[in-house]
Amino acid sequence: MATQHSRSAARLMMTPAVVLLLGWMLVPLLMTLWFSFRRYLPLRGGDLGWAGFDNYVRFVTSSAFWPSVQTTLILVGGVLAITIALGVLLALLLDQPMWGQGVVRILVIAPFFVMPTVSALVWKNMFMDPVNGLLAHLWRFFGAEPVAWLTDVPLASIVLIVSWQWLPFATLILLTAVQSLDSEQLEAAEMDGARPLSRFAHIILPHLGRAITIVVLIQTIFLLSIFAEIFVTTGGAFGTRTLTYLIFQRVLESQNVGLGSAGGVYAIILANIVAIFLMRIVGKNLDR
Amino acid sequence: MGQITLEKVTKSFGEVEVIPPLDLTIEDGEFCVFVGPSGCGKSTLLRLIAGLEDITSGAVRIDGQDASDTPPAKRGLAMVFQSYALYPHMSVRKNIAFPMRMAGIPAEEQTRRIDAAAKALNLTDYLDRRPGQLSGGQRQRVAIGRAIVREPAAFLFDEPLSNLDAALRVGMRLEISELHERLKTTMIYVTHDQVEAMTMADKIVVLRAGRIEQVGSPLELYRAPRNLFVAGFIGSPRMNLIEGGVAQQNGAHTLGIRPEHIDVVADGPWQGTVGVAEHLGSDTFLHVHDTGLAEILTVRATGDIELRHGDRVNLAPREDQLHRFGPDGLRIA
Amino acid sequence: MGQITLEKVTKSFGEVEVIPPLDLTIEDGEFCVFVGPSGCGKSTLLRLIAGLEDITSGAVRIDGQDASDTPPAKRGLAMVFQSYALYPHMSVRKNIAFPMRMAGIPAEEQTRRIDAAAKALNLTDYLDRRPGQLSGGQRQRVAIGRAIVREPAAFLFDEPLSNLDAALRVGMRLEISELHERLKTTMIYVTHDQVEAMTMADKIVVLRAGRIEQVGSPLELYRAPRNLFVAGFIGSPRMNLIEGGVAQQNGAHTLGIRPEHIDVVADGPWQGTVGVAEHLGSDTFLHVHDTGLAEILTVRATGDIELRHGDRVNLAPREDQLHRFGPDGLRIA
Amino acid sequence: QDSSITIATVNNGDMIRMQGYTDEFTAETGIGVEWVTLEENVLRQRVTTDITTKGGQFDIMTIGMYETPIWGANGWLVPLDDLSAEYDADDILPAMAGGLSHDGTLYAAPFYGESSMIMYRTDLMEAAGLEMPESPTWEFVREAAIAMTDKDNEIYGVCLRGKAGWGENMAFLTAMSNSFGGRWFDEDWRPQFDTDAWSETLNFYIDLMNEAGPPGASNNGFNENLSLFQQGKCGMWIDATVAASFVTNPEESSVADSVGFALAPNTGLGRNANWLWAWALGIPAGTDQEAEAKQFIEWATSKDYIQLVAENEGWANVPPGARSSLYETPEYQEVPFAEMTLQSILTADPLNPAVDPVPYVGVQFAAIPEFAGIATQVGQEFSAALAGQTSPEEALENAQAIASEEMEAAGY
Amino acid sequence: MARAVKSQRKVLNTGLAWTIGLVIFFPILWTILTSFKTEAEAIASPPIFLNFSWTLENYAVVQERSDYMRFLINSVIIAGGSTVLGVIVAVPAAWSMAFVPSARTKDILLWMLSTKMLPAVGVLYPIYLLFIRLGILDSRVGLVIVVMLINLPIIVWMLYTYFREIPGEILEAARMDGAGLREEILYVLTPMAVPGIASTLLLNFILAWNEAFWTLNLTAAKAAPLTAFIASYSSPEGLFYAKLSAASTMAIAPILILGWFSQKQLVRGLTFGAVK
Ligand SMILES: Nc1ncnc2c1ncn2[C@@H]1O[C@H](COP(=O)(O)OP(=O)(O)OP(=O)(O)O)[C@@H](O)[C@H]1O
Ligand SMILES: Nc1ncnc2c1ncn2[C@@H]1O[C@H](COP(=O)(O)OP(=O)(O)OP(=O)(O)O)[C@@H](O)[C@H]1O
Ligand SMILES: [Mg+2]
Ligand SMILES: [Mg+2]
Repeated sequence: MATQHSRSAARLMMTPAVVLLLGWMLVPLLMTLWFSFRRYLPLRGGDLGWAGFDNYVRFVTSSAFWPSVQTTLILVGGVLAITIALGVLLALLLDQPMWGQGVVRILVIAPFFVMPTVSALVWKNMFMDPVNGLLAHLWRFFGAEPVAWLTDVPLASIVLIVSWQWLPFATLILLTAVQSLDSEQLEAAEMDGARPLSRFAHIILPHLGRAITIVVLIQTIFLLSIFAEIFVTTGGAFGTRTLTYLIFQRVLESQNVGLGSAGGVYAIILANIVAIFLMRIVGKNLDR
Repeated sequence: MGQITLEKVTKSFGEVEVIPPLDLTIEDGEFCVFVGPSGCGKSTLLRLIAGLEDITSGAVRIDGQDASDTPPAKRGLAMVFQSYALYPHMSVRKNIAFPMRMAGIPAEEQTRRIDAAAKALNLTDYLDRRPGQLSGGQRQRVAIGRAIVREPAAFLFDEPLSNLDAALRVGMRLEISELHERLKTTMIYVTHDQVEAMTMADKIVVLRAGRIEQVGSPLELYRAPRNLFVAGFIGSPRMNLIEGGVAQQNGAHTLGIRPEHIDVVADGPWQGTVGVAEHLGSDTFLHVHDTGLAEILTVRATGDIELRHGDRVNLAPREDQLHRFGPDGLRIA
Repeated sequence: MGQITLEKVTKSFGEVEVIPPLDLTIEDGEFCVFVGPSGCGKSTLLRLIAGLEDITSGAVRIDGQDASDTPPAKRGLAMVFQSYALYPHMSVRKNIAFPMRMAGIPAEEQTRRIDAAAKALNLTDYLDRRPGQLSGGQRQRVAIGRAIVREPAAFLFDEPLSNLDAALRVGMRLEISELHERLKTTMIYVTHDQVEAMTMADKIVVLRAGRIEQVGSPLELYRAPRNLFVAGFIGSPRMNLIEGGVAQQNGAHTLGIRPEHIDVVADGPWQGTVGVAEHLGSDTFLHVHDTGLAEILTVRATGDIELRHGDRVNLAPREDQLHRFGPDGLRIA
Repeated sequence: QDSSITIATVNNGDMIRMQGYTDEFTAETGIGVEWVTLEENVLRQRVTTDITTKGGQFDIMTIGMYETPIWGANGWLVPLDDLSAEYDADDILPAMAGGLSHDGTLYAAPFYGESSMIMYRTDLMEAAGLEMPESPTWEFVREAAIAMTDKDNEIYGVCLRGKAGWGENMAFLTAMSNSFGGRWFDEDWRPQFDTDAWSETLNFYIDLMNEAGPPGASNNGFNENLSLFQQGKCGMWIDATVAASFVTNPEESSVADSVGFALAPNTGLGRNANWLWAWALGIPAGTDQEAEAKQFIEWATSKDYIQLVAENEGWANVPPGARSSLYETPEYQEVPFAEMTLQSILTADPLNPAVDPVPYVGVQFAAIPEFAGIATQVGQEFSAALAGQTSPEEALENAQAIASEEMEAAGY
Repeated sequence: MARAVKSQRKVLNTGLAWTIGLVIFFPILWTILTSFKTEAEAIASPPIFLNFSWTLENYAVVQERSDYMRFLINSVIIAGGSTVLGVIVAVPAAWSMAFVPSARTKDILLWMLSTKMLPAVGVLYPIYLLFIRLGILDSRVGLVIVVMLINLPIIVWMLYTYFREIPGEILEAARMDGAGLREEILYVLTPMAVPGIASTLLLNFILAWNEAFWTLNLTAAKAAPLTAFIASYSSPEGLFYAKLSAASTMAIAPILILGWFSQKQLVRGLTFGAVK
């Protein structure tokens, strides 16, 4: 395939995308790095000089730091677990013959189109509100005390909302993967005496490995930067403050850009740890 | 034990009847080959026997027992699929072990059988590879290995060699034949390859559109095709079919003569011009035009004959090898 | 015009030298076939000629002109790919027109050539279909049509028939041969199919691991293979190779005899037991064990011989068809 | 139209109403208006980012009493010291003008102002056999709340803010602590969450809410409480005076005809638990539409505008709390909550909010740049305490730690 | 080619799938329903499902309050522009990676993806300052570029997986047929990848449409899209469920409709090479 000519053409054609992304990465990154070493307090008049590693030290030693890392991981992990588990089941179900498959698929896919802000607003006000929310009505209908979702189980509620938004994505990718499974393989397993559960565990699940990895990768990237859902629902209270949200508070609520930038650098480090970890798996799975 | 009997078996997909009522018995230990043009229902028939499709009516008996409602896993049959259907995420060893694992066979017994199968199939060195790291022939053998360890009543093969290249196919063909010699287990084998059918089968079943056209040993079919369809289908290159005057003189509507039964002679009853002459070294295939008998007459001459494009030839059919067919296409005895 | 010369051409992928220095001349109008085992560099060689890969050193000359640095589009060669590589989004007509469109040939001229090609290839009725709506053989013809209209200096074919089923392959093989008869354009054809190589080639190039083992006409290779590799590679079934006493008596380290040159006789110099007997009707292939000569001796008997597994046979080699090879594997003249 | 100005504004009712009258302004002056309407918190971030970076996106920003003095001190706002005579800047209520000025110069014109007060259900109060004094104590409020609570019928004695945020629960709690003798910082800028006053405040608040508050109160802000009250689920609600017009509006409120008003409670220490706030219009320095922007501000915060709204929508719907003259208008005095609103505003003093002296300006906040960040985090601690996730003592300890940490970092 | 499924099984599947589908869809359905209620009906207890007096008043109010069309047009321009621009930049890059792979191809791909991990809030100030410097605050151009950059990695990846499914032989055939690089991409690759490109366009249109951080923070009046429109409804004084629902419905309706009509293409594109 590759001649000298095509290789240099390839390099040339990669250039715009690479240069743009490099710029998009480097310019803000360098500025963030710069700010992170400055006492940059906009409300006090802006850049007040060199701060050394003060911002870094303050950011990690602040009592909010480790809980926020933990919250981030729980949120990402929780949503991944839910969307993948339910996504696999739903994909298997949707792969079965049924009436109105197309319509069901449309119903399932719909949450993916809803803006995060809208979905957070709708869930918060119309479903999770402990007095007027539909879930409260439902609980009362069954004679139970309504749950104050966003107070009593705030992180779980946010995980629920975010999972609702991302379930369609996981389901669709997994569905196409399920459909690509060679039916002869399932038949072979059947001939080999595997019962449905064994077929699922030994044939279907391993086949979905690659698709699951990709769901994990893409969703993680988006989930690490979840913001609107928290902003609208709890505003970071009750232990729902993720690292992203903490940075937001430092930058925009406390108006301490230096500190926030240091946080940003930490977040990049965290994201990269997660990414390297992920890409190890993905890289392996992509090669398969 | 592995006698398989189909009794008035039919199969419809929705409105379409793919298999009209069909009776067939495959004896224990027999190597039975299904051949027929694409879409004639070979795979469907195999899958009905395997239990992967439900029969619409009739009965499938295995060793006399009605198995029509038995699930595939319980029929005691093993199937080798066209795509091999190996489990890509399992090592060869795990692939072969899978049916035993499902049957709950103890680990030592599994190991024993795997080792035996691997030895028999020359797979010992590859037991820890994944299917993706194997060549076509090796995959084929793994698929067979997976079938063998179950010690099935019969093996079902659906075009198992069609994904292999020509050279490998010859080798694998022999291996399967030898396997059959050794195990003496019933085998049902679907193929659309002439040579495979002829060389491997104890019994060939020729299908067309779900109907059985002829059942018999390879040589029966070669020597006495029951009708034009079978005549044309069995033998390579195809039998030459001649209509018109010459046929009538021989008391037939259509006269069939195989390429290998026409000799190039100095002075014969038929003449023509050589079109393409294919020199294989061992044989020469002549495509002869302008004979006035059929558009092209194919002639096989043994060894290498120095004939080129455009040469005139004289041809003589072997009189005892003529096949006569009536206007209905049936053989005239 | 289309003489192609390779001068000390080498090709390495990274560290691996796939083609060691290689010289070869293909004359104008010649039908040259590359054969060799899988991975020996056939495709690579063809792609070097096409310009789809850069040569590492040496020179490719087309009609004497150094074309080593000419991009593929400028070399005036046409290639037919194994997968045909038709443009799925274009109709047959557009597919065939594409190279002319790229060359900026006027529309009327395009139409004229398309119609001519379609007529020659029996594609006239399909010009408005998409490739997806065509059968394998028709696609093959479109690919050839696309190559023809460019009126190239030479055609390059990379296993063009390997995706077709056996029956179609025979037909297409004939069509390509006829095309060559008609156009008299240089053709380079890669295959691993024995029969294709033997029947189509003016000249066969046998490759092993990037090296040329022998160049010659099909019958030269069949009759006088230069070494054991070519002897084993050309001819189907493979030549029997015998070492030891009998070979030494014949003044050779290894003695070769083709299956078709061993006769089953009532009383012959060699004896053995029949293993598998493959009855094709037209021929019978016997795999004979226990001859004391080689593990298995393959024998081809014309017609159908009533021999079964386990029968004892007497065999006689045709003395004039023995091939003698020295300890270095080279033919002893 | 010759020119056009861009105004960032908050999405509350009075502002939305003003947008409806923009055409009149354009017709009068030929100046077009582009609105950027955002939710309060989003608005605050947007305008803050823009003003600190000199982005120049807006010609007028809607800001509050917290931002104005800080921004004014930084020279980011155009001083509004040259407003026309007919505008009558002296008519602005002194408490409002004071909160929107820096060094005596007005930097933003109040569109409306508010304090907080008790809104209560006269019918429930009566049923409980109690009578609301003009200026109740916290003890009375607790007593009344418990008496009115009927959880089976979803009636809760008192609805208070619980949602975390410096403008949400902290506005309320800071004002409440003022009445308990607490303050944010002492004269040396030392945070005061370790004092008894704060401990009493928080414990009282949490006990009260547990006994007589609605479920999920820790997520309730102004909006949630408003809708609870309108649905008749609250006996009392202590919140912004502007709410009065909503709860007495029969179109929205099911209890419109049985609402009474009282001053925010106290503990007899001389401070009531009411705050002071204004949404005001300011002009970022450096805008090239300064004259037009001023023109708009003069129009929107003028007496004429009040008149305009009164004519079209009735006196109850005019923007309250900004001008003295409004409270002298006889028609407005008819409005049931007018008087109590004015009284509440008058009892709040941004310069002396607490019982003890403080180094900062602001009743329910301290007008220093760090405040919003600290208070929001403190608010989250208190909200968690209300939800029962931490004890009040822990919450106060954390609050003290957060505040000390941040103040130290800020160099106080 | 499974066995004929027992119709009992099919009934069960259908019932289960519809139930789950409706549960998942319910929040959206409820929002749409609520948008046609009066405020009082919206918070009625017990909740009213269908027998309320359908009214369009909420839509009228929302429209009066904010000029919906302006936001809509901005959304369309930003989402459409960034997607198209992204594809134009990404096609050559994806071509290179798919057809002239080198040892670093996968690294580059994953690196591109990693640029998406930069926390947006952390770089808000830098980007804001940059935009002021460039004078593209509150301009559609600025947003088109930013949103394009945000989605570029995803676009490249999707196209890459698509292109990899196209046999290289076809491009080689084009080269043999005399096509230059430009013709190869324009006449052969792109048309062959049309389904893939279409689904890439769709998915990224949706992602761009829903991008809420930059579109909110870098716009004021002129370029504000629907994400800014909805930001003014998040917490008005009083909980106006019906109006909130109307505004929400208006914000998601266009993309919902687009998504539904094109879900086949979308689904095909959503594989990210998950299916080999
Ligand atoms: N699940 C199905 N639904 C409907 N028709 C089917 C189904 N499976 C097979 N058929 C039809 O039944 C007929 C027989 O198919 P079958 O696969 O058995 O043919 P075959 O002989 O194996 O052909 P080939 O040589 O191409 O594999 C065909 O006409 C096919 O279209
Ligand atoms: N791009 C490449 N990079 C590295 N090695 C390559 C590349 N292309 C081919 N090779 C190696 O070069 C050798 C020759 O390959 P080539 O495809 O020419 O074989 P071939 O004779 O055409 O085989 P086949 O009959 O299987 O098509 C093989 O060992 C192959 O692995
Ligand atoms: Mg089949
Ligand atoms: Mg090759």
